[in-house]
Amino acid sequence: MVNTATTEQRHTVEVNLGPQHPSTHGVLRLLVELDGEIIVSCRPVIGYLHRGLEKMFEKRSYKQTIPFTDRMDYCASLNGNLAICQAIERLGGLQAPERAQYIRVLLCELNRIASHLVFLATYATDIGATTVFLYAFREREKCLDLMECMTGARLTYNYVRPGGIPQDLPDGFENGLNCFLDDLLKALEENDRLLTGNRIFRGRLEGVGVVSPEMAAAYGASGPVARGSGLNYDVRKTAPYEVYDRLEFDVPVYHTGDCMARYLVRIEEMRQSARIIRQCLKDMPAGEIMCKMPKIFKPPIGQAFSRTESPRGELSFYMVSDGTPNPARVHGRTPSFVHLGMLPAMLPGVKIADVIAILGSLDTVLGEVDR
Amino acid sequence: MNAEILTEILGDRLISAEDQPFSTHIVVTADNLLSVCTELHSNPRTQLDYAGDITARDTGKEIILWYRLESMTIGTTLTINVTVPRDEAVVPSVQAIWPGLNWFERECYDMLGIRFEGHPDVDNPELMRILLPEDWEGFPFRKDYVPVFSGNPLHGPQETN
Amino acid sequence: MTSGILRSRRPIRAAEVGLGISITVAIIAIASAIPHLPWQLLKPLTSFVARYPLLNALANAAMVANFVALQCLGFIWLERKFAGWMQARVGPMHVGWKGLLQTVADAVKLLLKEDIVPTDADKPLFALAPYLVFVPSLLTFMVLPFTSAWVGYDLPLGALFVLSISTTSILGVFAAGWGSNNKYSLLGGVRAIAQLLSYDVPLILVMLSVVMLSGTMSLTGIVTQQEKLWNIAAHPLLMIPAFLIFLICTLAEVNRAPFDLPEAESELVSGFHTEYSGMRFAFFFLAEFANNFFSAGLAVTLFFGGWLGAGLPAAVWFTLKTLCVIFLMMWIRWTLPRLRIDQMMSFCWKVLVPASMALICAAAIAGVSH
Amino acid sequence: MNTIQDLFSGFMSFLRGMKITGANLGRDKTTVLYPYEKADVAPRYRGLFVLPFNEANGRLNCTGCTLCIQACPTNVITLTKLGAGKHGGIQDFQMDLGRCMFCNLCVEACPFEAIEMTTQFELASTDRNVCVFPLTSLAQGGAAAAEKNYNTISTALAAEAAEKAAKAAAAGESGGHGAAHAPKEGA
Repeated sequence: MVNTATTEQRHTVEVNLGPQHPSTHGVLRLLVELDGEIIVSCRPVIGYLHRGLEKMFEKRSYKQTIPFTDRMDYCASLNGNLAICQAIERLGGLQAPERAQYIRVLLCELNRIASHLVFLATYATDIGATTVFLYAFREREKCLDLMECMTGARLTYNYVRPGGIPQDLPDGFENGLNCFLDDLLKALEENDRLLTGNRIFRGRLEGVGVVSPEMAAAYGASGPVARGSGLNYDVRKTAPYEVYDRLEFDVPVYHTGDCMARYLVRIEEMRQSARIIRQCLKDMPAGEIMCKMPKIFKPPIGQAFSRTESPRGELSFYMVSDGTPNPARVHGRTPSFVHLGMLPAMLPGVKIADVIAILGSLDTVLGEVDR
Repeated sequence: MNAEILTEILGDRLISAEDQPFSTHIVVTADNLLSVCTELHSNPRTQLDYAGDITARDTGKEIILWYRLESMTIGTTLTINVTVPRDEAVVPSVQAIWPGLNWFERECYDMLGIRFEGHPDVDNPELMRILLPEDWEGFPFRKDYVPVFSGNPLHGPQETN
Repeated sequence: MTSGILRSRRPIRAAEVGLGISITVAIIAIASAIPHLPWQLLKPLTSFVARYPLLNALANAAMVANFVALQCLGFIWLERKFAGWMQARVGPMHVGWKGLLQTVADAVKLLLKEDIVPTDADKPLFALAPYLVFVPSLLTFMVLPFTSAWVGYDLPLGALFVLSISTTSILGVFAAGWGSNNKYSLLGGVRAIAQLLSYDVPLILVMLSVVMLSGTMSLTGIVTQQEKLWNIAAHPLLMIPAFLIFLICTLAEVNRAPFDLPEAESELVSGFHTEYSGMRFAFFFLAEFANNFFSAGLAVTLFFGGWLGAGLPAAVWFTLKTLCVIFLMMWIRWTLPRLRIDQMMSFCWKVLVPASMALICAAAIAGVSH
Repeated sequence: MNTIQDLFSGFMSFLRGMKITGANLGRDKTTVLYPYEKADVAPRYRGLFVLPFNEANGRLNCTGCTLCIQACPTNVITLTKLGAGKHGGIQDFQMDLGRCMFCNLCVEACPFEAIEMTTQFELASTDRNVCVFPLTSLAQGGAAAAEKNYNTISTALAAEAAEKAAKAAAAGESGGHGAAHAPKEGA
């Protein structure tokens, strides 16, 4: 965008936002060229958290890949579990029992709430409203308590297995869940008054970081980023998996494409998730939670592709089997990776404070970007 | 969009086409890839306007690229397989059509050493590297890649003593 | 929480709220007791000191400095406790009784910390900056009337003095930003200059409107003139907007949220004091809290009748009112998000300056009609 | 006029927000003063491992079948077998918790319920060597249990070997065919 002649005239300053910076939410480095407070160009540098997960998958059996997906998107690790398990199920022709599918959906939505609450917390802090951070985490804490009761872990759940789920709902879970959902809806309403309606907050977000629907599509944006730009694209609706086609929920779509739209999509999604969870609790049938699995799982030669709607967007796995107990190739298409790629196009012309607002509104998780 | 429409549109540029449960799958050659993509992006019957995914794998004999593209307007998924030889892995870059695929192409270079002709950073391997450090040698997902083992940082007590 | 599966939460005990209030009251009591201490016992000493003007000045300065440092300790604790309670936390709990000595511990820690000077820093500027920031905020206390008797120096042009002195702290902030040789610091310094200079304009205008109504620039004079009715009650239509503008401007002057742009930690890491550590950092911190207390005290002086009030000793009234204003500032700080630089500037020049101009006109009319 | 309206609505939005933060002053606090008070974790919580001691049999459940080793994605477990067959067990069992990601796969893989996860979560240490847990600290009941396990198994194995030897002797008397294999199996 910028040629050397103008940079020399303008005496721009190059600033490294990150890798250690309070607002990059991980180890992301943004090489930003500044003209005063205004961004001239930006180059994201990633890979600081690269652990070679895809390479590690090749050396491990199918079941052993699951705990590693926890480490990708650590805010919503259940979606990673689900995505890779779906790919494995499709490779091996397995089908999870209906009850397991309901529980998977229930937990994924609970996890979506937890993830969006982290977004709300960190985003408010990025904008400067530190108090919302703790209010959101207060609710998330209850959410994590429930997840802990269910899965045994607070962050890295490793709960979905190819062909079902390992454990059924614990006693008292429904009651606790209902309590939490009531609290959550109250807290969201409170948050609307505290943060969403705040004049400064709106002023900081409205009209900032606008992404047009065409740009969103061309850059492969998904999830709240796409839906904030007016793309009605939700994998849960366009390519329903598990039992999403039986559940009733709305996909919030906002057309302004700015940070506020992305924020509002996420807030509304939490309400919809609560709705889905209530339906799941109501509709869940009794029965098996795990289908029959061979002792050593060797799927036939072939390739499988699964996609799920993670809180950040479309999380898909492409998995190739060569008939051995280990996958020949696993590739994860992670939404944060795609969204970070949009930054060089979004940032030029905005102010430093907006960089933080835009980066926060993409809600990237660096564990997922670098894999 | 299904295999028949694609055969009709692409004609002899297509090696094979079949309908799969979650997508339509076609196979093209590397030479035809750019023209096929341009066509599918602009053709009103396909309208593949959404940048999906690029990945590749090394089978030991050749490298197979896998493209996934979607249409937001029609709501269909298309996957493309392109096979290139291992020692001369060159494909045209499609990041001009879908800028979102820029980073996926960089990742493919990073992991498998595929050269994307027409990519803005193609001649600068340092910029082309994305996840690995700029001075990394070799391409880890190639079957002949030998990892340089620099010691396990989490070794047990047996190794320390 | 009725469900057994969710953990029970820590209920805030009435005792804790009571504790917060009682400690606050204790601070007030100590502050108010100071003028009533048996100072006459020290009369030989004070009369000796009074004979030598330089010694006298030094003694006064030492008292003010100690007072500022001590009240900072108290208010930092208060702020952390209030912030904690507002944020569903409990605040400092471990050092001392209910965390009362936390700030002391932090101060000791800061004193013991390594004093880091970046290699390429402009060393004299870097070293000087904290004092350039701290000294003006200390100086302003000289004219702040705690009671009619307890005022460092009752300057006839007190209001003018306050304005001109507090503005000089910009110099220190920019010296810090420039001297650190850090891009974040520089940006923070630049932001600080833009912000402090802009917000000085409406601040001066608002203070002028009060001065015009009072007919004096002496701060004690402004207070004594409110003997019948506090300013805010005497001219509510005029003074409530004036107080709001004054509050906004002081928030900007002391770099507190929503105007903490010079040190916006989510954007500029820590702004102009990114590179500072140890005691130099403590001086910035001290200056911020001293400024905060002073601004609240000034607001009380201008709008709420200073030490005036029935029943309690004058200094208690003053401290109590100041505490209320400080609490208001804390409350605002922990509620509002941060403004963006252009919004902040346009808010100042497009809203605050015209509004304060209008206030001046209204004050002039009101003054004439008196 | 618009500006004034905007200002007013903005001011009111601040007041609404301040009402909420103010109300939170007196609400329940979420803080758990960690080292002084500990939150109780869920029964399913995946913490430190334990090898349950089977009082009825006087030994640990583990038979040394290595299924957990095969299930583990990060090579946490190393074990030394003690004998084989019906009475087979373990002599030593090490878990390198520095590598463990508490994924529960080993527990699920175990057909004998020989590994369990406890709710103990305070596993941090400043020394990597402390992360390797030997059998004596993993076994439920500590070193005594490990000792008991060893004794029970070795007694059982000895008894088995003796029985086999007796059988072999008997077989040797009758036919002599099984005698060639007997020492091998016993060893």
